[in-house]
Amino acid sequence: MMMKRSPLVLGNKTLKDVSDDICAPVERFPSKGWVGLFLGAKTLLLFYIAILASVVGIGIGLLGVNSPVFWGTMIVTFVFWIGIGHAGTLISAVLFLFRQKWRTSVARTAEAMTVFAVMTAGLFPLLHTGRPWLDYWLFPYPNQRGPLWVNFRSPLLWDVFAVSTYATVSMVFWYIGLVPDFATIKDRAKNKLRRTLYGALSLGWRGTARNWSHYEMVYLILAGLSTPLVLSVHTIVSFDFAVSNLPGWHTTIFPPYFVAGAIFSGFAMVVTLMTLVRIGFKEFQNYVTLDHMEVMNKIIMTTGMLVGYAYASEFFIAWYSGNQYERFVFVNRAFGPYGWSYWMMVTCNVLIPQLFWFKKMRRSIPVMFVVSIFVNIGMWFERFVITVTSLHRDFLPSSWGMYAWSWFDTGVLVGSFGMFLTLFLLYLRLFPAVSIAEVKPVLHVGYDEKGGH
Amino acid sequence: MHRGFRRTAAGAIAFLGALMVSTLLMGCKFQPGFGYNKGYAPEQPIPFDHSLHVGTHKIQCQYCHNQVERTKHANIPALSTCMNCHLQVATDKPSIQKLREAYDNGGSIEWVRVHMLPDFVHFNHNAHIAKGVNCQTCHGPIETMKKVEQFSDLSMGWCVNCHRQPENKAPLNCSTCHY
Amino acid sequence: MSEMHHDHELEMKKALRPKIERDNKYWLSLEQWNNDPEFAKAAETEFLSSPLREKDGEEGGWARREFLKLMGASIAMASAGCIRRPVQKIVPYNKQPEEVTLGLANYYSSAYMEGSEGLAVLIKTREGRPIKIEANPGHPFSISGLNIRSQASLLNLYDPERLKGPQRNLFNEKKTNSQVIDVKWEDLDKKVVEQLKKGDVVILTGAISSPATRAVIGDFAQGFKAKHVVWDAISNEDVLAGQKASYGDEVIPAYRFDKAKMIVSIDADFLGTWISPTAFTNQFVEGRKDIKNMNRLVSFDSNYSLTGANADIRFKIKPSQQLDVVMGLLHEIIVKKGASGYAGNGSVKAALAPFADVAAKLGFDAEIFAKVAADLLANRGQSVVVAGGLQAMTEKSKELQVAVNFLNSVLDNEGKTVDAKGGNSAVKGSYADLISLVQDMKNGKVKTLIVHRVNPGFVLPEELGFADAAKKVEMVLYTGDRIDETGVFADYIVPDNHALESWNDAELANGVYTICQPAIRPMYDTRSFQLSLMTWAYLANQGPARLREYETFYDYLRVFWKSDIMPKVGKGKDFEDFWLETLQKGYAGDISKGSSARSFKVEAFTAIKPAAAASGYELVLYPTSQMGDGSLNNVAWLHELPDPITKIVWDNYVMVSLATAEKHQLKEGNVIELTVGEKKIELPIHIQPGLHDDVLAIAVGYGRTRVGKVGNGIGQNAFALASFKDGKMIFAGQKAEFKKLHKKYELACTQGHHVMEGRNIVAEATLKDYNKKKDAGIHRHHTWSIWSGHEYSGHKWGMAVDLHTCTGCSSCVIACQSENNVPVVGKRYVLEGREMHWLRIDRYYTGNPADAEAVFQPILCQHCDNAPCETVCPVLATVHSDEGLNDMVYNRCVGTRYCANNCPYKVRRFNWFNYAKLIEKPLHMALNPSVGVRTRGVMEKCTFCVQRIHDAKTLARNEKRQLKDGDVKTACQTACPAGGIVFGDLNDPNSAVAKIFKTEERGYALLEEWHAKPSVRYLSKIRNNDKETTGGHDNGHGTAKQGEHS
Amino acid sequence: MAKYTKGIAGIWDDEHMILKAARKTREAGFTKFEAISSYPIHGMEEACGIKRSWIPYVTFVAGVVGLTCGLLLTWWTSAVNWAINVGGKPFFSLPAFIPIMFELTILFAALASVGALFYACGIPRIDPPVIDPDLSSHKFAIFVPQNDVGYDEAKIEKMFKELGATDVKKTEY
Repeated sequence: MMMKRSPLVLGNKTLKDVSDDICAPVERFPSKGWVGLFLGAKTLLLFYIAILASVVGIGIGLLGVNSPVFWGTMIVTFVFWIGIGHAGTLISAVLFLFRQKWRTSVARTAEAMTVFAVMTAGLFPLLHTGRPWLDYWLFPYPNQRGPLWVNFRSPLLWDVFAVSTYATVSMVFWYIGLVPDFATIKDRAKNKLRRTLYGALSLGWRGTARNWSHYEMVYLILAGLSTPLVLSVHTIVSFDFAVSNLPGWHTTIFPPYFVAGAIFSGFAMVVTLMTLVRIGFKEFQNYVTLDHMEVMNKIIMTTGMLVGYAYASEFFIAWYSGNQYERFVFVNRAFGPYGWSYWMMVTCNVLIPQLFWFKKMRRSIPVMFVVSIFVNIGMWFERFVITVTSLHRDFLPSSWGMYAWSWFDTGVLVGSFGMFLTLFLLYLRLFPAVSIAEVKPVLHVGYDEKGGH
Repeated sequence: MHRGFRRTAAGAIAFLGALMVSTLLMGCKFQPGFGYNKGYAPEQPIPFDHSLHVGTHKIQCQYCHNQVERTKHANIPALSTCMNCHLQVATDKPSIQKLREAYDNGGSIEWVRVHMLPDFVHFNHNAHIAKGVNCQTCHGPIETMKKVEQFSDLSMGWCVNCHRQPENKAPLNCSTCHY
Repeated sequence: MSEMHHDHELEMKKALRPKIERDNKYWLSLEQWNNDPEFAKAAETEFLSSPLREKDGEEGGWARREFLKLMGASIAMASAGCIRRPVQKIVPYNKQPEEVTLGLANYYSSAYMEGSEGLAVLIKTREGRPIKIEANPGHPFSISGLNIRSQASLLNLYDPERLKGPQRNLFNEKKTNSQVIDVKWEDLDKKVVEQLKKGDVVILTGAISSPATRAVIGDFAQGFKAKHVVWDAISNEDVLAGQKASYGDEVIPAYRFDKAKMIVSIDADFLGTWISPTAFTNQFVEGRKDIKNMNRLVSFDSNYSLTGANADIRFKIKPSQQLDVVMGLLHEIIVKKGASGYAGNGSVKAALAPFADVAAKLGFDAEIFAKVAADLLANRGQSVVVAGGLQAMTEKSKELQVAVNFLNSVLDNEGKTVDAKGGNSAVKGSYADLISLVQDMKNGKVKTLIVHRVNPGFVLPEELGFADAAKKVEMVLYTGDRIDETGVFADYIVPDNHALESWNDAELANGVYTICQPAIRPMYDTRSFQLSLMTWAYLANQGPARLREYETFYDYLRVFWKSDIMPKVGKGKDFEDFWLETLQKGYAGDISKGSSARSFKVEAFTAIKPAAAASGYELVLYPTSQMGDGSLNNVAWLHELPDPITKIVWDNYVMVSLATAEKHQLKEGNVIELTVGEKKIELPIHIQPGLHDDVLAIAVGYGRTRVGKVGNGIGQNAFALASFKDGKMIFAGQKAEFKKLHKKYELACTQGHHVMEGRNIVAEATLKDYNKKKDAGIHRHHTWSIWSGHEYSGHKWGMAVDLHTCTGCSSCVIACQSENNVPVVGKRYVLEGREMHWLRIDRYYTGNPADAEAVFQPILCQHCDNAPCETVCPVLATVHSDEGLNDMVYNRCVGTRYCANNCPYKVRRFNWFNYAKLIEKPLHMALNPSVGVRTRGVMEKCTFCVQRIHDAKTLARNEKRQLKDGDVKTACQTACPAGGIVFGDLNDPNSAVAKIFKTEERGYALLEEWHAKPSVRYLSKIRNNDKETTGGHDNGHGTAKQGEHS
Repeated sequence: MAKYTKGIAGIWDDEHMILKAARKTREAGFTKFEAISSYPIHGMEEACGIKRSWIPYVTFVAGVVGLTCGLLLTWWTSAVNWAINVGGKPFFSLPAFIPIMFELTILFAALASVGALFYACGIPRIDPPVIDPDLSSHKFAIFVPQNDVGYDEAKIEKMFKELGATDVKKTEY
């Protein structure tokens, strides 16, 4: 430790303290606040299930989708959640590769968020089809129809592969990270049930030096694989749009633009959740420190400006292309009937994050909470703008139309949060929310070598 | 090179190879028939015996299924067609009397349908017969069947794999059957 | 076309039709559905099609419940996939009817008659079931195509709310109550005959173009000393009156637009609703096909009519200006140019004097107006001037007609393009007659009133007191297919057969006769009107022998033809041969030729006085080509068909001009209260470009109250606003006021935007441009690809659509709907953008909005070689066939809807709900068994009528020959009265369509620059006004070969 | 892996001390001994003389296999087994297949690596013996199995004590 830097973990913790602090929420009886939140989320989830059931049972027409806007809330919200599902892997994978030690205390929760976000997102492409019970036809499995395979040229099929791969790998990555901590919890377990349960989860892990060396290697490999993967996923999601020939979708800038947006929204969501976690579980404040939050806020501001740049360049290219359809779409975006959503997006994503230029703001919990919420809203609208406003006025003016928003759309959008929060709250309760094994090595960071002990 | 490494590598390749091969075999050659009505041979109101009519008496299929050459449907013969012979032949048999009865008071016989295609699938008998496909190719040794049974599984794969053969020069378009 | 055999045979066929039972109520494939045994039974009353016509939210809950019911079904279906399919039964015929081949269609020649329009049609039947009404190609005026209502009348046959049998209304003394009970025919006949014997019988019918029926009525009238009153809601009495005044004979002449180089129409919507639009469209297009010397249509339009939309030069006027226009033209010709024998006639000049500066007065460009007159003059004997229709039924309608006739005489058109002999003498009847009848009824001069298929109770304005009058009649008999607004006043309801259920004949034009064959046995306990009359005559033993002695009208018909028709058109033939030949051909005889110019009675003209200049709003009532007089108002197809001009469905409304809307701050859909005299009506407004600022136009035929679940309460009854003044019914030109109410009403419009935003979508050029450069107005793009593309060795189907001849009449849309089982979704879902038409007609306005011109463009699946939709479908549900078709496989579709997003033409339609489930029995019998009925959650679209391609191949195969050009005709093609659609094999160099693709310079591919390589070519529209433009874009960069396709 | 061997274990509660102890134990000639900690300790590998993990090779091979599978699958299904004209595109439209190939590469590589890890660490293992529950929290241990060369409990115990072990216990592991 040549250079002097502020500690990553506050409060002069010993190894034991770390284990105690982090395992506490898992071991003690849930607080009233948690129970309250959980019940709320669960109710929302049930409502969500009801909505989806009726959509599947009665017809996708219950949503506002129509001609020409054949894709609506479900796809918009899908991209929204998938986007959120990026920060986790990025934090843990990319920052790991860059040897960013500060990542350790947020990585776990970020990854959890990723997994849950991807689960939430994954439902939409499955359920937005006209006949969801036939979705399995999207997989190239041998069959009695000739066999009739699938169309590998379709971006939707790329999606199937990308999203499922991403879901699998990020879940594995997350789980591998959890294994040693499960072992910890198992060993601390007072009663038989916990012991067997976490014992099973820990796969019988014993931290021998040999195991650790393999473990670290695999963790490195997974990080290395996840990084291109996480980039590819949102790239491919963006292909859903970019590969089509619809003005406003058919754009080369989409992949980087989507990825930037994903990181942006992802970090915003992490900040939202982390502020809440800090409030809910006081002991974490020493592990998820203001410094952590500040770093993330910086990233939010940066990516926010990246996204802003994308907005601008889109307009420039549209004008520069000289393609009348392309030009029209973008003028229509900003000044057409859906102009309000466009300006909503710009305000939330580009203007508001500028607050973070000021250290005060960056380090103020309330401010960053509000800002992150705005960013989330803004990013939902970004997807809305891309999907709906491009579709609603395309080539032949005769077929122009508006999206027929129904209260089912609202239900789907709101309900999806029910699903996400339920999962997330359960996670906070049952899993160590900060990586014990990863925090311990960095305990001394920022303290004088001896000072620690 | 490391032993463990070599072992795993070999294992992985072997496993994946096996996976692919079995997949392709499953998909393309061996097709389990579950969900299909192959062998379906329901009881008919009148135990009409193809082996007798076609096998023994050598009656042409088109004598009874007289429209099959003109149209997509292989029609079930009208009662009048049966009576052409059965006014004289085997008039003592109870089933024939049943037939006679139905015919006289203008009624009909409710045959149980044997060959059923899924919805949105159109099969055109006329086209196949014009191409010189034998009835038996799809309906099996009908001349030996005492009771008609579904000979082929009538799955899409079954259709396609015949249409595929270059010598058949048959169209492979979706809209050949689906519209 | 084989002759249909007698009823008992038909009975046999019906009773013993092959049927397949399903043990679950849920059906999918038509092969099973159309064989439903209980097809003839009354429909269960659980009315699923009611979500079809929900106004706004309020009935939403209702619809939802219905759909919840469907939910169970669809889930059952989902799981049904993996279990054994339900046991099905096949019930063969007892005796095979020799004309029925399962799976092959039979065609029966017949005719469709409505008011003044008669069309020779073919009834397409499958297994003894009419499934479509097609045009009869071999027609004396070589009419191709059909109109909207003739095709839609099929649904009327299967209307669940048709009368199922004779009924009686148990009235109290005052006839204030209504309690309908079923009765037996015998009892009914007995009661009726007793009543008839009392005398004072009046038969009220519409214009009857069936000679035999006329004969029956004549005989009956003779037998019972009965009076026959003829009246139609939409009559042409103004033309008749004008003809009588001008030439002495009361006849609707045959107008020959095909012979006219210069056509001037004053509110006569001859392409949409006037007299016989289908025939007129044929003729009109005939004169335009040779573009270099195409005809010119000048329209003076007081509502935005189809004719106005197709005019080369369109003037917006208001009804009170109609006369001025004609007089103005006469003034130009006679006074200014002195180009007529009448130039010296003082009284004529005197009559014309006040009209010296019409152009200025009406605010026309004097130059253009003068040019119109000049053109007329230049085309002496080759021009035609027409006026008429409800829009022209003003107080001065007779003067208008006289002036028009005078103008035609002056131009020597009389006897050439206006042919009295060829006209249809069957078309007569007037409101005056009806009114006097009502008077008689009031004064108790009528003991028995027999009303046949006309609806005064709906049409006549209240103040004319038909209701009270009807109550004064001892017995009212109503022969129709439902208890409608007139039927409610009837003591006995005598259910009539549907036209497709009974024998009949028709006189389509003077000297052209046709026989109507029944295509199906009467579905219910009904009896044809003619047979009813015959039966009563027989029971009362009154009237001539031939009326009494035959048991069926069929026998009467044959005897009548033998005695009356054959001598005229079948001299010296053996009757049986003549009869069969007629049935085969579909008609007998030919239009009587060689008519000569009649002499015009000048005094009728000189009597015309100029009207005082009118100011303020004027009301225009007009019929629409889909709804007509509203008699088919219970046919959902007609309500769902976008109005050819406004593209609005499921409503009528007040059309106001842009300026008027601005003046009163009216937005589309604002409800106004419109006042005419004492009468008031509340309707939403539609802002119509190109409308005269003083005009308020409302469509008639809406606002029915007793037509059925589909039509009841759709829109308002505008007939009620008409008023009866000195012997005439006034439909146009009445002074009207309105005030804005603070209500909003959503009008469902199928078109999102009405101008082309400078995109090269409909290529249009003026004749002058065209003469300079054949492909003026087309923006060509040089497209190229980095690989050669796939080979198409066999057939390669393609279509050419001529925007130049397309009048936007929308007949093709209904044809497509009927052929392909396209569901009707109802207003609520149209509002949400879920209409299902596979073929739509886009209408764009061009020029400045105040007097906008319109262009039409039928849009259907373009079957692109590089189909964007195919690339993005993950499950290969839409792929390309080796015949160039863009296949859509319903079985495989999981409904990602990506294809529709990626379709630049937005022609794909998605089944958002289970619409099939909304079809109420027995309407399912109208479905085409060769086409699947799509389930929920799958995409669908135009297939180029692939089932017709298959049928054609089958026929060719049966005839042991190759498919030849013209074997395959798509539904839209056969229905198009303008012959604007050509379909065929592009790989056959001699096919019509291949020639167009190769040689026609006007041809262009829509959105060519997107390089989807469509298999559809559009031919640019040419407008014959004297303008000269650059034609929108001139040639773009590069030069792509026409009809270039791999 | 399931069978456990008896041996002797020393417990420490300081990272630096166990590093030293591990080094010493190795110098004492033991090869099969295990150093147990609740987190990876920097420098422990060379202290115990552990070679670099071989898992990356597995990852690489699996990745290559995944790539090939992707290529074969797409090519065979859309160009060989049933070639269908989709949107006028070539039957074998390689560019469109790249995403599939890429994803399969990652998937195979990732799963194979994890599989290899399980193989290498002999997990999952049902409820292995625990020397001291605090080992997964804040204590450290070195375990010498009895089958190790020159195994002598007394000597080892003495050595551990010298190296500052807070506790030495005979156990199985």
